Amino acid sequence: MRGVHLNRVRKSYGSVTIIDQLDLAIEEGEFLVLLGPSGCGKSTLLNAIAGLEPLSGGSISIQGRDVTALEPDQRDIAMVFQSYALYPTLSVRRNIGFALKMRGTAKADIERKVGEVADLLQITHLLDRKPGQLSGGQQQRVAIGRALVREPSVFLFDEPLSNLDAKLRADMRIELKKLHERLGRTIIYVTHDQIEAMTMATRIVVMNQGRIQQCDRPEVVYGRPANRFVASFVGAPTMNFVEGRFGRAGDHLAVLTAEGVIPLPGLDVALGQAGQPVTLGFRPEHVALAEAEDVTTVTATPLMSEPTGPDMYVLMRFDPARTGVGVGPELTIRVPADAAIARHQPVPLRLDGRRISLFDPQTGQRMN
Amino acid sequence: MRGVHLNRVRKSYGSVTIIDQLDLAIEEGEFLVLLGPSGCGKSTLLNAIAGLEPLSGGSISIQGRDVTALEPDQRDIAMVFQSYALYPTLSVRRNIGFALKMRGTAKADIERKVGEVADLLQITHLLDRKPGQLSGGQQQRVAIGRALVREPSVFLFDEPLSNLDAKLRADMRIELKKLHERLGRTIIYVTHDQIEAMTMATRIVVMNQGRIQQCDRPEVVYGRPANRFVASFVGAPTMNFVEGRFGRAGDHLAVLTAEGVIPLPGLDVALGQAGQPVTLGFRPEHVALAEAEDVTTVTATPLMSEPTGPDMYVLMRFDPARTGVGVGPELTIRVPADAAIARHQPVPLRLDGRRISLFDPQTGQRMN
Amino acid sequence: MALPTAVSAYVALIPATTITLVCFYAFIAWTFVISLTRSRLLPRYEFVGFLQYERLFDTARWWQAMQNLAIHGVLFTVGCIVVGYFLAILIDRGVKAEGVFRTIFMLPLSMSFIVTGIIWQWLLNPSFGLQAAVRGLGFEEFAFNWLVRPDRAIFTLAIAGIWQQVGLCMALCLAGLRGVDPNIWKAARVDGIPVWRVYANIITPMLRPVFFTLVVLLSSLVMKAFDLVVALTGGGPGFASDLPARFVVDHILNRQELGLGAAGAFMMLCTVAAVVAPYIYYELSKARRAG
Amino acid sequence: QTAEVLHWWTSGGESAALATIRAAYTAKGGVWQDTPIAGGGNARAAAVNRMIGGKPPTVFQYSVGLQLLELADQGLLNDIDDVAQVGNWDKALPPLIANISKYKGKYIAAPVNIHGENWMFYNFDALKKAGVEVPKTWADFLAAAPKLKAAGIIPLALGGEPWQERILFNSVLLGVGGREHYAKVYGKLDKAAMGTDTMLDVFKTVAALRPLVDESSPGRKWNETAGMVMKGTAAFQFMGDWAKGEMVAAKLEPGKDIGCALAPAKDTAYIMTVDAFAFSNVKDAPSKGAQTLMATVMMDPATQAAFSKRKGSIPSRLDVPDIGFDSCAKVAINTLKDPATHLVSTGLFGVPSAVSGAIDDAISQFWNNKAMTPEQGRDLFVKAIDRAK
Amino acid sequence: MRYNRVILYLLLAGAALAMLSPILLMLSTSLKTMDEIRNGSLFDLPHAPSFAAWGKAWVGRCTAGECDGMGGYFANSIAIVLPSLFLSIAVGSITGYALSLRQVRYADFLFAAILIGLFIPPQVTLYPMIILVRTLGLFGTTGGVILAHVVWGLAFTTLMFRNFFRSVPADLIKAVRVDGAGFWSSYWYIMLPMSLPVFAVAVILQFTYTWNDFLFGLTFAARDSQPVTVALNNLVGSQFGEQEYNVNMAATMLTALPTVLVYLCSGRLFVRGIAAGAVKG
Ligand SMILES: Nc1ncnc2c1ncn2[C@@H]1O[C@H](COP(=O)(O)OP(=O)(O)OP(=O)(O)O)[C@@H](O)[C@H]1O
Ligand SMILES: Nc1ncnc2c1ncn2[C@@H]1O[C@H](COP(=O)(O)OP(=O)(O)OP(=O)(O)O)[C@@H](O)[C@H]1O
Ligand SMILES: [Mg+2]
Ligand SMILES: [Mg+2]
Repeated sequence: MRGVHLNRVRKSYGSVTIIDQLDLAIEEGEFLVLLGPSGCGKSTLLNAIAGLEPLSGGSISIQGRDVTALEPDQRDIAMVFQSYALYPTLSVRRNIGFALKMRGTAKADIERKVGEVADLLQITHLLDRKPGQLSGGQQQRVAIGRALVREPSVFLFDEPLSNLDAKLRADMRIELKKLHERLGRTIIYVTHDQIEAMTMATRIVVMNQGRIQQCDRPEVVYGRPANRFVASFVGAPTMNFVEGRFGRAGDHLAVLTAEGVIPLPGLDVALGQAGQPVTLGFRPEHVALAEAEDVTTVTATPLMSEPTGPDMYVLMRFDPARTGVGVGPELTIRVPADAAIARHQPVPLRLDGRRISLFDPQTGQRMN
Repeated sequence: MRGVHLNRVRKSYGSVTIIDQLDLAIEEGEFLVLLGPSGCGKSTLLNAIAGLEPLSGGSISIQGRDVTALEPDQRDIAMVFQSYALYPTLSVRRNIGFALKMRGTAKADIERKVGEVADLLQITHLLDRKPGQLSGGQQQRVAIGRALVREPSVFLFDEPLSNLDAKLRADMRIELKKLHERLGRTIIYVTHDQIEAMTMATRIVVMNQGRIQQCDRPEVVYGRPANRFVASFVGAPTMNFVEGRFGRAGDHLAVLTAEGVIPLPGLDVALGQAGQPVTLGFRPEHVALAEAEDVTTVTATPLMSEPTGPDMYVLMRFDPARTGVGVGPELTIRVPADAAIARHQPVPLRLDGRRISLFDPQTGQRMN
Repeated sequence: MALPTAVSAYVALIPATTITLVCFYAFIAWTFVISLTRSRLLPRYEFVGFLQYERLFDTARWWQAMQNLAIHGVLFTVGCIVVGYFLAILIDRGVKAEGVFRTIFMLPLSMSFIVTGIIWQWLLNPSFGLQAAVRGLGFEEFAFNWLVRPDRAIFTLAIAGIWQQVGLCMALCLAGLRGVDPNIWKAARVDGIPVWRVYANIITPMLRPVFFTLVVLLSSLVMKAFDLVVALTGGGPGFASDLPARFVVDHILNRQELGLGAAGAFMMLCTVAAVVAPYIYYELSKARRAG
Repeated sequence: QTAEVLHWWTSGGESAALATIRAAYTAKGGVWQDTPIAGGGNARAAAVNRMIGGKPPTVFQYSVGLQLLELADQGLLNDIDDVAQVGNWDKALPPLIANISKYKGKYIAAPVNIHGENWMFYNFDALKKAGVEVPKTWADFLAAAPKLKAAGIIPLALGGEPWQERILFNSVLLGVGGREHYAKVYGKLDKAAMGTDTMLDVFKTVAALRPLVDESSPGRKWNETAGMVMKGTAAFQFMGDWAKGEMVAAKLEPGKDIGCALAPAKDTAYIMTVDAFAFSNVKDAPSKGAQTLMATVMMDPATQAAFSKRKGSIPSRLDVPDIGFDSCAKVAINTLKDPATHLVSTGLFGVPSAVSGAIDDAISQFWNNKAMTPEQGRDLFVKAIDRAK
Repeated sequence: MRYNRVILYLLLAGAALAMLSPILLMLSTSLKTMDEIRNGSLFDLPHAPSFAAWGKAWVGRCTAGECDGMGGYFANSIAIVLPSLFLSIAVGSITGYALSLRQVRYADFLFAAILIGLFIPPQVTLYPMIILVRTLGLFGTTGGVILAHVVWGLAFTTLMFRNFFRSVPADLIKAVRVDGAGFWSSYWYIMLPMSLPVFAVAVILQFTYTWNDFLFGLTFAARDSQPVTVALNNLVGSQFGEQEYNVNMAATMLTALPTVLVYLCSGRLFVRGIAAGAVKG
């Protein structure tokens, strides 16, 4: 029972229940990312684990110890906040050493440990500055140092990178990941940025409205989302969805929409009954431009292209009639940056049937 | 002379010159993005165009009219701010309509125009709320609505999306682009996020320290950066750089480093003299995993991989000696999400010589 | 919540709670008890019911004082905030030597109410103050004799009070103005909104919390206004500028009417409870709702 | 024998006067600790507060009257009847003052002097310039006023504070109503007397005085007002005899450079107000000894004479000869020889202070509300006193 | 644009003059002789400026042939003001911090209850206060005055500090708890240093109130430890004696000097402190 275990955790404010009956087992050494839209209860859950908010029900154990009734500082955790929450009047040195001082650690020991942590994070030259004199990235590092120095068995991060600019965020991501590898401690990390989640997590917990939607390895969450919410929340640009019914196109399973047929070559034919309603989901990069139309392709009209540098995203509309305007649902596909795509010139597309997702339109649950 | 023309614009605060002798011609209907690191003077320039900061020198004309001495409201521009700068005590309706009211537009007209704008931005249901009761994205839309309603010939945006989360940012990006297409008005857009710049701009102006580094179409800025600053600033993960000297590997031009040879197959051989110092720059996606080593490949050791969902970025180290640890400079390459890459297992890589950039190490200017 | 932090916090509140209970509420209760007795110079617990209140309500001077309280309260509070806000706006328009002006405006704050009263009594005195000076310049018809006009004397109280406290209002408003997102200003300029309208329609409502604090502070000064009246008008002419605090103190300390004074004091506190307390409660609960 | 003496005599003249008592006291071996607190109200409140707080001053200045009796009633005072018996105070003091200084038949206060409140000070030059005689009656005064006005002189210098207005009013009350009427109204608080036509005449006269003051009158300090008479911008001031101190400070001799006379009246009378000291209920022998010594010194005729000469008052003992006093004081001493002239001020003693306050309120209200008729004024006056009783 | 600036500066200059002139008048009066005051206009400049009145004011009031000088009273005032300031601000800031914490129940209620104290005229409850101070054995001591100042300063200081601490980010409070700092250590190490700007404001205002106090000094202080305002009152407050206005003004200014200096020196701190959140609702 090492690691962190949440057992039927419930948290309500007054009559509003934010988190209800949540179970979660986090193993030691995991880098678990809580991912979800704003307001879904991620911070609330993290605060509950930290002991900053009393639970309304359930229990939490950390490293086999029931900590439900303990104060934050007794839970063997450390926390890093979105706003860094550095103590503005203390020097970096004292910021990092504060928790140790509060535990009565000897002066010399504090000094040594702070030194070690500062070395690790390469902030030794900043130790005598005040937080106000640091850049965002440096502040972030100090905040991490403050957590590190306590050598807790669990680190909690609440959107630690969201105040940084894109470039710095990318760098810090790598640093955090290296840090995790070096220390091997459990990390619970809250974010609503799915790139962060994908790149860092050993497991991702996707939450919505206080409930766990899916909890799995990043590739699985990305590749085989458990339900439509997860599918649409993870991935940018988001997954394309098409409502239709099961049908056939040649040898392949296909989805029939009002506008036409979308063949799904490579998909297991036994999956659904013909005529059964289904939501087809596929990611932009799982559609390829086909050389020529055939029974495995579907035609779409490019509306707008977004070159991002390495790639280009093209917004299209299904257009079986090749009107050049399109009538069907919109979709986005990813093509190489130098792909020759002309606006309003319909092109044949081929979906990769092995990588698509099918959802039950009623329940939203994954079918394949 | 329609559009916006900056003529030897200079702006200094006291003795510090922020922008010096800047010339820029923006054509009507362009979506011009000013891109640059924090503090490079983007906002200052935008404020100068808006008339919010008096110029220290030079002149500005908008739609053929010299506006250098005019007040902001007479320049036929509208502006959207990073912090939205909504009037917190007015309802959304009055926020949007205030500028019209100030110009003495009739009540009924205001009502109609606000309604149209709200329809366009799909915020009709929010019209009677106060800004504090809106989410970030909604606030952003109101801020845009406030600009739209005045039907100016030039829109100025100062990092309008940087306070939004990634997902919303992506959506708003598309919306803004559609809006631009629909209205056909000139847009000058400040950001330090290069994805925004790449996806939306018709032209990007990369600035640094108050100077224009490059001004061109996004593909050019990305694919053929004018100098090392642009190369490293645009693109995430950033371009890889290797310092070395011109040399040869078989038939190909190559860059020789202390650790070994990096062949550049496909590059024009006549480019540089052997032995001349050069900085090689190449983007992560312009390196491919080679099936086998040969004279066109270079060996590197994977250190860490970052799956982002569709792709995977692999951090590596040049490792001609195949130590499994690597001795040369670090580089990041992009591979498909399901590529089989094992840590510390050296792999042969092949650079795409037609897409690399070469810079003069002295001046930082592009050489090829 | 039985968290140790909270326990220490409650411990930390002991002195304040004790003071509040004993010195505020027990004393108020005591005042009420005394107001039910015949006490004259010293407390004597011979109860007479609400006799003192009957006497109080039958006293013209008391009603005059209450009316003055209302007039002065509004004039002083509103005047102070308006003038202070105006000065803050002037300073916030990016003036040079801002520090000098700020310091000058706050200087009167360092004066006590007594001193303020003395100075203004001189200035407003028709025969050797402002009026005399202006007449001395040749404007024989100039009249500024509010200090000695029963119907205007109460205004002089507000003038002197505003002079003294306006610096505080200025400082608070200035701080509030400095906290306004500069982009709001830019947006307004781009929208072509005249400066005064920006202040009127946008900035002023944003400073609501500042005004709240000011209203609380200033109205507390109004309630306690004693020294200023004594020094400036002595409550006169007659008792045209009397205020409840002076009425009460006068009766308790000079007139051996402790019972009547206590009744007056209790009525004052009732006024606070009726006027100010709901306002405080409203603002606090509003702030809480806003998070 | 250390005595802490709390008093409100802080101005130059007052302080010099008190120094004579102090000198006499220290000459007898006492040690004097001085605690001045300016302002009668402040000083009285401080004395009472210190008694409540348990650290009273040994001796403290206080006004004789009902307040003092209440303090005695609460057991906060020591009596000094022994000293009074030895000094034969009953004989020496005016009966009115003797009575009011006793609680249950024992002296609890030492009245050191008598101030007169119904004085009229005037400027000789101003009168001469306007061709006006010193008025003998209020009718004379009212007749003289227009001439003064015509000469550009303010007829009546008045500081518009309630107590100054009351001094003027009481002078009129005495002058128009006569001393018996005054005694009835204030001595017995006789409601019938207050309702008479005589009273109406008083109010009519007061009402007629309203236009005779300058516009700056309200709130003006009495000494600034006295300055007007000294400068000659105003002709008359009705004020207590302490006003002489201000004249002396301006190097003018009362009676010679500035005219002094009792206010116009039907019959001669003297509205007395008394400065007195009381003795807190200290228990230790040295302090009690100090109190005894202090009382003895204060009531010593020589000390009283020296004191009053500086203070501008007259001794409370009527058996002190008038040698060396200024001409105004001499008038006072001689007037008081006749007990029928003895009247009490409503200011600090004579009537309960609640009543005194109510009187001040009523008078002030009448004086300042120009629209109020004499009838209304009289009714207000009656009602106010009635309610405060 | 230009006109606007001119008008702006004219308005400011006018306001500055209006604010300053009363004080300047006091100064000029204090430099005149009594004759000049009796015969001249308030607005005349002194013919021959002389500091004689200031000297006289410094010597203080001589009563009953004894002069006690203002110097001693200044010392008394300082002996009262410093501990009062320290205590009332300590109590106010600790209370304010406790009341700002979200986990303290009824905090808003208690805060409102304390705020009411701001509205009670202290004269009204002087008797019970005397009894209380006497019961504590502090009557007639400096301690009594200090206690009174602490009591009547509580509402104000609490208001200032509570509002400031409310504006401290919630994350910071959480960080403190995670680091294991309890109420007191978090107060001492983190909150107290953070609130220094507000401290400046509270100190300045509370200093003004305390220094200018007359009532408590008069009522509760010992005979020989009364504050300078009592001495000032003895100089200027005589009702029936003759008045020396030049001395009065000099004494008044002398007494106000420390507070004036505080404002002159700390105007910047004051505004910064307020901006830091001292008085945000
Ligand atoms: N103290 C509180 N009282 C009442 N409701 C609260 C409180 N704190 C949070 N909530 C509500 O709980 C829900 C979850 O909030 P939480 O802060 O956990 O969201 P989050 O997932 O962290 O969002 P974000 O990404 O915006 O930080 C929200 O709807 C919020 O309004
Ligand atoms: N009022 C001012 N006085 C002096 N320097 C200023 C002023 N405003 C801006 N600067 C300086 O001008 C430079 C450019 O600022 P600017 O705001 O234009 O940068 P930016 O490119 O918009 O940066 P960011 O991305 O952070 O918004 C900065 O170095 C800044 O410090
Ligand atoms: Mg959160
Ligand atoms: Mg900017």
